[in-house]
Amino acid sequence: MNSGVFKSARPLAAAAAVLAFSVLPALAQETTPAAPIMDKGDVAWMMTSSLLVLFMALPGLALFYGGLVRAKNILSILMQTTMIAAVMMVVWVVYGYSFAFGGSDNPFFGGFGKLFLSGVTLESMSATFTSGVVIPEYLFITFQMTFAAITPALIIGAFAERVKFSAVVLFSVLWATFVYFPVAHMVWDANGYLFKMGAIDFAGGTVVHINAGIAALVGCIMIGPRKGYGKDMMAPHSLPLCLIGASILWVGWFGFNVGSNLESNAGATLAMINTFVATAGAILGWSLIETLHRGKASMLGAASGMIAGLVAITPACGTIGPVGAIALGALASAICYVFVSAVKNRFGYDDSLDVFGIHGVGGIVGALGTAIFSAGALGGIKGDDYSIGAQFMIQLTAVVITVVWTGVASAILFKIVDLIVGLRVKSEIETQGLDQPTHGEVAYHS
Amino acid sequence: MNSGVFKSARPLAAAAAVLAFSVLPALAQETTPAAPIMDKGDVAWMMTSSLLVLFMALPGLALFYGGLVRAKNILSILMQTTMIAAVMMVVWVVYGYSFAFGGSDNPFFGGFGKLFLSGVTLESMSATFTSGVVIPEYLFITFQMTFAAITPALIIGAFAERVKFSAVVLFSVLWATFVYFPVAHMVWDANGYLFKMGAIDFAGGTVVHINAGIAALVGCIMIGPRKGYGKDMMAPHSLPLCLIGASILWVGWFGFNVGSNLESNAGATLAMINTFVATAGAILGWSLIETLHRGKASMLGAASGMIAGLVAITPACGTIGPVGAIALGALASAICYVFVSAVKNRFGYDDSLDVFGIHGVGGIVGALGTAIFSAGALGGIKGDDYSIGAQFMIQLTAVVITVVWTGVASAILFKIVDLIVGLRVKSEIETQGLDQPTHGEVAYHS
Amino acid sequence: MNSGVFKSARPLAAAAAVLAFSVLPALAQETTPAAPIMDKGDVAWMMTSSLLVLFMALPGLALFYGGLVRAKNILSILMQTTMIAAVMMVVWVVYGYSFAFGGSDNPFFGGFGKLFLSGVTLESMSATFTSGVVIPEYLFITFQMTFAAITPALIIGAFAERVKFSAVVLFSVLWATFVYFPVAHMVWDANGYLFKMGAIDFAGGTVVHINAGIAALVGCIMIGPRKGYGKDMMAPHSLPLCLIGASILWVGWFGFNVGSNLESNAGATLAMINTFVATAGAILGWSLIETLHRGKASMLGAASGMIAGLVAITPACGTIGPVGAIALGALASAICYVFVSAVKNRFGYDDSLDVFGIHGVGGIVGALGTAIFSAGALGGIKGDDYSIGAQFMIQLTAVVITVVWTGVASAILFKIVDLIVGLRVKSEIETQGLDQPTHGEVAYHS
Amino acid sequence: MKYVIAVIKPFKLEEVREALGGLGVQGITVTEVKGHGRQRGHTEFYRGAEYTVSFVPKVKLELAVDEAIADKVIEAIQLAGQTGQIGDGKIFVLPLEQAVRIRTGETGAAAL
Amino acid sequence: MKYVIAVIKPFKLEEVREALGGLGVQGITVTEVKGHGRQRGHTEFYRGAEYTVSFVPKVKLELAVDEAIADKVIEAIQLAGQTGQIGDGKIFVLPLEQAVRIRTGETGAAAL
Amino acid sequence: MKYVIAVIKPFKLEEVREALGGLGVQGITVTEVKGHGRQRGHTEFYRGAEYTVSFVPKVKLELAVDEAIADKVIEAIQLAGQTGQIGDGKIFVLPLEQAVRIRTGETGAAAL
Ligand SMILES: Nc1ncnc2c1ncn2[C@@H]1O[C@H](COP(=O)(O)OP(=O)(O)O)[C@@H](O)[C@H]1O
Ligand SMILES: Nc1ncnc2c1ncn2[C@@H]1O[C@H](COP(=O)(O)OP(=O)(O)O)[C@@H](O)[C@H]1O
Ligand SMILES: Nc1ncnc2c1ncn2[C@@H]1O[C@H](COP(=O)(O)OP(=O)(O)O)[C@@H](O)[C@H]1O
Repeated sequence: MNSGVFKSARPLAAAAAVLAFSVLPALAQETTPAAPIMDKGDVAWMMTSSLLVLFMALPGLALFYGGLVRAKNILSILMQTTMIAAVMMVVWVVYGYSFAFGGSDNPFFGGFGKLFLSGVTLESMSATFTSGVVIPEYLFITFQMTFAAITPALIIGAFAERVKFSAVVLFSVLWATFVYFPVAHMVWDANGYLFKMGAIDFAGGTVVHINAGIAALVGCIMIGPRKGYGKDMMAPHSLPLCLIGASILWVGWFGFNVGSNLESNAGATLAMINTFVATAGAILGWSLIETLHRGKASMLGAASGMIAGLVAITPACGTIGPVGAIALGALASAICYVFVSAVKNRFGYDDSLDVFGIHGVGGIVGALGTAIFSAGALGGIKGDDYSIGAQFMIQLTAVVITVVWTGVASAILFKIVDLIVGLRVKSEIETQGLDQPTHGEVAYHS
Repeated sequence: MNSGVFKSARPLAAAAAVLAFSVLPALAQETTPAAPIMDKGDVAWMMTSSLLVLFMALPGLALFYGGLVRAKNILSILMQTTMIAAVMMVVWVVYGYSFAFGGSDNPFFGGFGKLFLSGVTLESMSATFTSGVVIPEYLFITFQMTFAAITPALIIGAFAERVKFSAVVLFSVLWATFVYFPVAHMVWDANGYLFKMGAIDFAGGTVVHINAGIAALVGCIMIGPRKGYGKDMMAPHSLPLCLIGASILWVGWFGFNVGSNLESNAGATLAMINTFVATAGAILGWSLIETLHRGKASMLGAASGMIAGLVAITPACGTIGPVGAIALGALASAICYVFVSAVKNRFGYDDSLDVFGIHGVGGIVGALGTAIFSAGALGGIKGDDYSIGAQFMIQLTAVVITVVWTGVASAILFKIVDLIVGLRVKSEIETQGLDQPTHGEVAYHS
Repeated sequence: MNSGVFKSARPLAAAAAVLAFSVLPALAQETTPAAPIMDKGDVAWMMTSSLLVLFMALPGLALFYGGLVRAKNILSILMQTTMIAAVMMVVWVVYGYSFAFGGSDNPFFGGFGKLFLSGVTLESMSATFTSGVVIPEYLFITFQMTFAAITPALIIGAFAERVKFSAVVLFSVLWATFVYFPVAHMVWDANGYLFKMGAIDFAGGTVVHINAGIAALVGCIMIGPRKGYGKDMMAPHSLPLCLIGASILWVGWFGFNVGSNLESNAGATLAMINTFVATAGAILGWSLIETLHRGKASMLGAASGMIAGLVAITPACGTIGPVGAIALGALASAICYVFVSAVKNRFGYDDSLDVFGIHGVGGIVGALGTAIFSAGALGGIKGDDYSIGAQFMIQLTAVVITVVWTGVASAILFKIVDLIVGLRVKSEIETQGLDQPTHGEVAYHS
Repeated sequence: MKYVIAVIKPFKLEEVREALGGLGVQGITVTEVKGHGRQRGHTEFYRGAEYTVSFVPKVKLELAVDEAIADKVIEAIQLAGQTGQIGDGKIFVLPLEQAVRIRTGETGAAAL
Repeated sequence: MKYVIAVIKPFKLEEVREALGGLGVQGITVTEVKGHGRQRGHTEFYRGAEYTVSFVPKVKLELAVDEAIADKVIEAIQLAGQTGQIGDGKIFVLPLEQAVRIRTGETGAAAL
Repeated sequence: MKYVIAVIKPFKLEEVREALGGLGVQGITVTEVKGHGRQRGHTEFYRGAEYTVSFVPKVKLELAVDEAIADKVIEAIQLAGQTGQIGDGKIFVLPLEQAVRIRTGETGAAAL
């Protein structure tokens, strides 16, 4: 994955994103290489990575968000996350994989070639970044499927506690179709628009976090703030659940970031150490700022820093060094902190669980910071011919394109969903909590 | 494992289930192959798989069940699960492994050859499905041990909130000895009765889920319904705990299903994608049916569908295709839904956490569905010489044999346990909750 | 890792602990071996192991401890664990790795050679126990970093519910610097003092558990008992959280123990089965003793046995057999039980979450038991030239040195921290609970 | 008007509510409480620590009733709440001077 | 002195407290309770099981007040607690014979 | 008979119960409540949001006692519950007209 991203980082890597080697001679025509190698160690790691990303969604993200809402709404969060993951997996098999990686040479669309995974067999292989090294295509499909399953679920935190269940499900499918699959194709496919531009996005900061963060902002503005927002007590109903979720996100994120290396090699271990220490730096950063600003470091602050750091290191983890990673994490925390604690209150939008404030903002910090910290002089792996300024402009362009694409498209899709099923529950339901009216259940009994 | 299952699926696979290659020349006499290969990637994946199955039991299953009972009984569930896992691991080392895989050529019994793991050393290797590829025998023992540890724990959900702790422990040991080990031998050992019959059971739908599901039904009927059943409020005390458990079961189930491939190769990745999407299909299925039937999709419903899908895909994951997997998952949800919400109420047995309704019924749907969806025409990997009808009859026979064996034996064992220690706690204890009287603890304090 | 430990266990293993093969010819001078081999299966397993150890800390340990305190203090535990992990990761990159494994030939100190990981690149490799087999140095650094991150967090359980947050953070950094890094160097580095002595400590029972357990005892004595200790009700506020934590510790501990093998081979699988069954033996042991002593087996008892067994098997898992492991686990439970339920009350120290009673005592039982059960006659892998008595004396010496070092140094460091920021919160804060006054948050709302 | 306070065993709540419903009494306010009385509590062990819990979970009912039916209400609670075993609880009757329905502002018996 | 007990909708608590604050009434004790009355509960489904929950979450306020302001207090609660929809709750007034401030031992109106 | 209601600091419960036990008073019903009074609450922060919590956790005791010992009971609670710091709580005494023991049907002082 992320071949485009990686092209400049590792000149030896095959540019090809996903090739099916179902018939080996076919390949031989082009390069007469040795037979492509499928290493069982790569397969083991990529299978583990796929599970880790599932683990991020369920129960990771579900708990992280679920702990933050009031007890009367937790089931709605858990259910929305579960349902989005399930729907996206089915959609992925039916047309998502094809739309993103279906093999067309259009820069925005993967085509209809692999609807229902047609043509994929036990023998189909996908390329990695090392020439001649492949993994089973079923594995590539699975790994990518987990990304598609979690991304729309990130968005729901912004309008938690008031959105209609049917609206969430419908929006997710539409958004995946018109935003996620195209952007994934643009960034990760060898023919993709941003891929060709040379943007560095190791594990999907643009596709996943900026994409979801901006959609979240648009959504919470269009749906409007929660009843009683800014007046009623809306403290998280269970911070322990929230920390369980955040910790699982951290552990699972290694599937996301390190798995994006597609191979179990030294490059993977660099992505790993960076994903550890950027997060550590971000936790420290957030807690320090909070201590300076408020006199106390909160556990929710540490958890928020954790996520901010993970978001920021996502595009950068393959090309920067550990010391740079610590700095990038801390920087992301500082900037996200400002958005979450000042900008949001200033503008009055109710991004309930700070999806924009952390995923959107952290994603942008990460995308731009990648340009800076990838430089060899700052501990990155880029050599002498690397220009921070030039790369920064490429990263900025990728960010702007993504922000505009997802911003405009999300606004249109929210409007459509509003017209079809309505975005928001009735006021009495919001007061009572979404769980019983929408799902017929109550989370806690004695 | 599951060699028998796989024989027709992959004709190249070695039929041998577990061979110890402690002296390599010994092997050379038979086939003069190259020295057997132990690939570190296989070892890495199988170690990961073993942990995933442990994770399913603790805390996965414990929480899934624990969240569903009332707060006064949660510790009893957590404790029963923990204790069963611990007892079974010790029993496995002492005689379980030998009874199941001890090397005898009896079709129902593995013999006494490996009591206390005698003869197993760092050099002992077990065969996989690929000729010449082996894994350390300690690893095969460990992987299989985790299956033995979780299976009896599945049963306890059927008579939760009223069973005696001592009865659970005693029953589990007896049941493992007289039901689980023999059935495991029958299905998974090269000399096993069902193995030779040609039943397809990739990861143990018969041995684990049908086996446990039927024992559960027998148990809950013999123990009788909970006091106040059908009258008192018995809502789950914590659905969030329940979803954490269900999600961990999903994640861990990949150890179960994909690990059953014994190798980290393309076949494993097919089992993996199927385990993803069947579950997704089942979640959607259950939620859709619930929406049609009741007007609301519940989170517990989604979690129930999740488990039903996982159960159903267990035997099928190695031989069907992803689209078939989605269909099989949805089908399992539909049928389990009927049992859980109509059949149970109609007949009045109190299968408290729906072990029969989901594991038993889902297991049977999976076993029979495997025959159908394995056909190449339906996306499976079986070729032209495959007959759905013939395979269906084999699967049905395997199901019937298992149902009868476990049904009869379980009834006898429950009776014996009743005579020795009694199955059910005193009425006052049931009212008070099992936790304090049985374990001297209360789950929650302020 | 643990080369020293392993030297006698596997004579073939390379003694070298951490060598950077950045320039391959440099190595050629010594042995003219074939080019060192980095196997992707090893990398896959070691990456997984690193994540498992992170998972132990967050959320494993955090929940295990967090569930045991009163609701008003849970966030303080979660926050301390998170903050220690984050701080230690940053410290590790800055100077910890260098102090422990910086390449100096001093027996107590690794030197300043690798401050800020200087000189480490994508090409740097670290040796394993098999000659010619290497793993990326970034991976070795990461794996070891997770050990450094969790160890100081173990200590905090002893003085939970009354210690100052700033004191915990400051103490952790000092303790890591003056106790953990030196002891890690002594035990694991090829030039380390205890390494050369021939002590067997497969996965760090000395460095991690005895080290932390003794520091914990010193800490809780110096800080004094909780207000109302022995009088007020201080029951765990959530045993389910505690069991989630304990189970995650069990699962994660395989990263700890099996990862310490550095390779994904048969030796790893022995460490794995031992880590399974010793824990099972310990669970049974604790529950049995409790049943005999009190008439009831408690869930907290089973969880405590789980941890005691894991601690005890840590040094032993590479050199003993599964039956010995069961016995060692049961033995550890028996002895820990005495400390936790009798010795503690007798002497009146308030080791709140029994860090000394389980990690300290269990660690010592494990270190000494390793000498016994490693003997071939008792199922271990040691040959005829092995002397239990001689090894026992070596183990005892290693234990005594560690106890004295950590005991004295910890006392001095606690004193220093007391002088700088104070160890204990004000009495009113202790009554109110640490969460709101220290972190500005309350764990649970409705 | 009388203000009746009853402390009962938690699992008797539904039966008592039904008995009151039988008398036409609908308005009830229920609180989860802990009781101390003749009924002993229990002992809990957590590793080395043993705690004696002297309080037992109970449910408290409060209902404002018209003088006329007070006796029937008391009798109904007493009968439905009884198990005959220690810890069945108590009924207390206090004088009630005024009652107001918040929704309508109605007062007195009309508000009950 | 009067002992005023009010059962209100939970989300009205803050408004009622402010209204009382406006009258200079500070001392209040609040309990989370479940109410049964005209307002219907709801139905919950858990797989095959359907439960009708007849109790609705409410908040109970207790406040001891001087005779002189009792009427104003009642009025304030009634106004602030009102939504006009069923289930708004009740106010009950009981006679209060004595009040003691634990900290100082003060009694009577001085203790309120 | 008197119905005594006392609001105290939670960590004082055990001491107060013992003091009452010393007087031979066994029957008590306890509720976890939140109090508002002179004692200030606290402030909580959750990312951008700051909440002022004006209620403080308290424990409410209810006990029906015989007229004869009412004063001693009040005194015992006041002494045992006192810390001297703001927020120690209040004791309220209401008239009690009737008491019934559910188990036996006994009434009046015999039921206490
Ligand atoms: N004098 C009292 N005042 C308030 N509550 C009481 C009083 N006596 C008993 N109770 C409540 O009634 C419950 C049952 O009382 P107990 O003495 O245990 O049983 P019994 O009434 O059957 O003798 C107690 O747990 C307590 O909640
Ligand atoms: N007679 C009563 N005694 C005690 N509590 C009552 C009584 N009547 C009503 N309540 C309380 O007031 C709440 C609201 O009453 P309800 O009848 O639902 O609404 P409304 O007063 O608007 O008609 C109930 O849930 C219950 O808690
Ligand atoms: N008038 C009152 N009515 C009901 N409860 C009261 C009243 N005044 C005080 N309380 C209760 O007593 C508690 C302590 O009161 P507070 O004014 O804080 O302290 P102090 O009595 O020491 O001045 C309050 O939190 C509240 O629960």
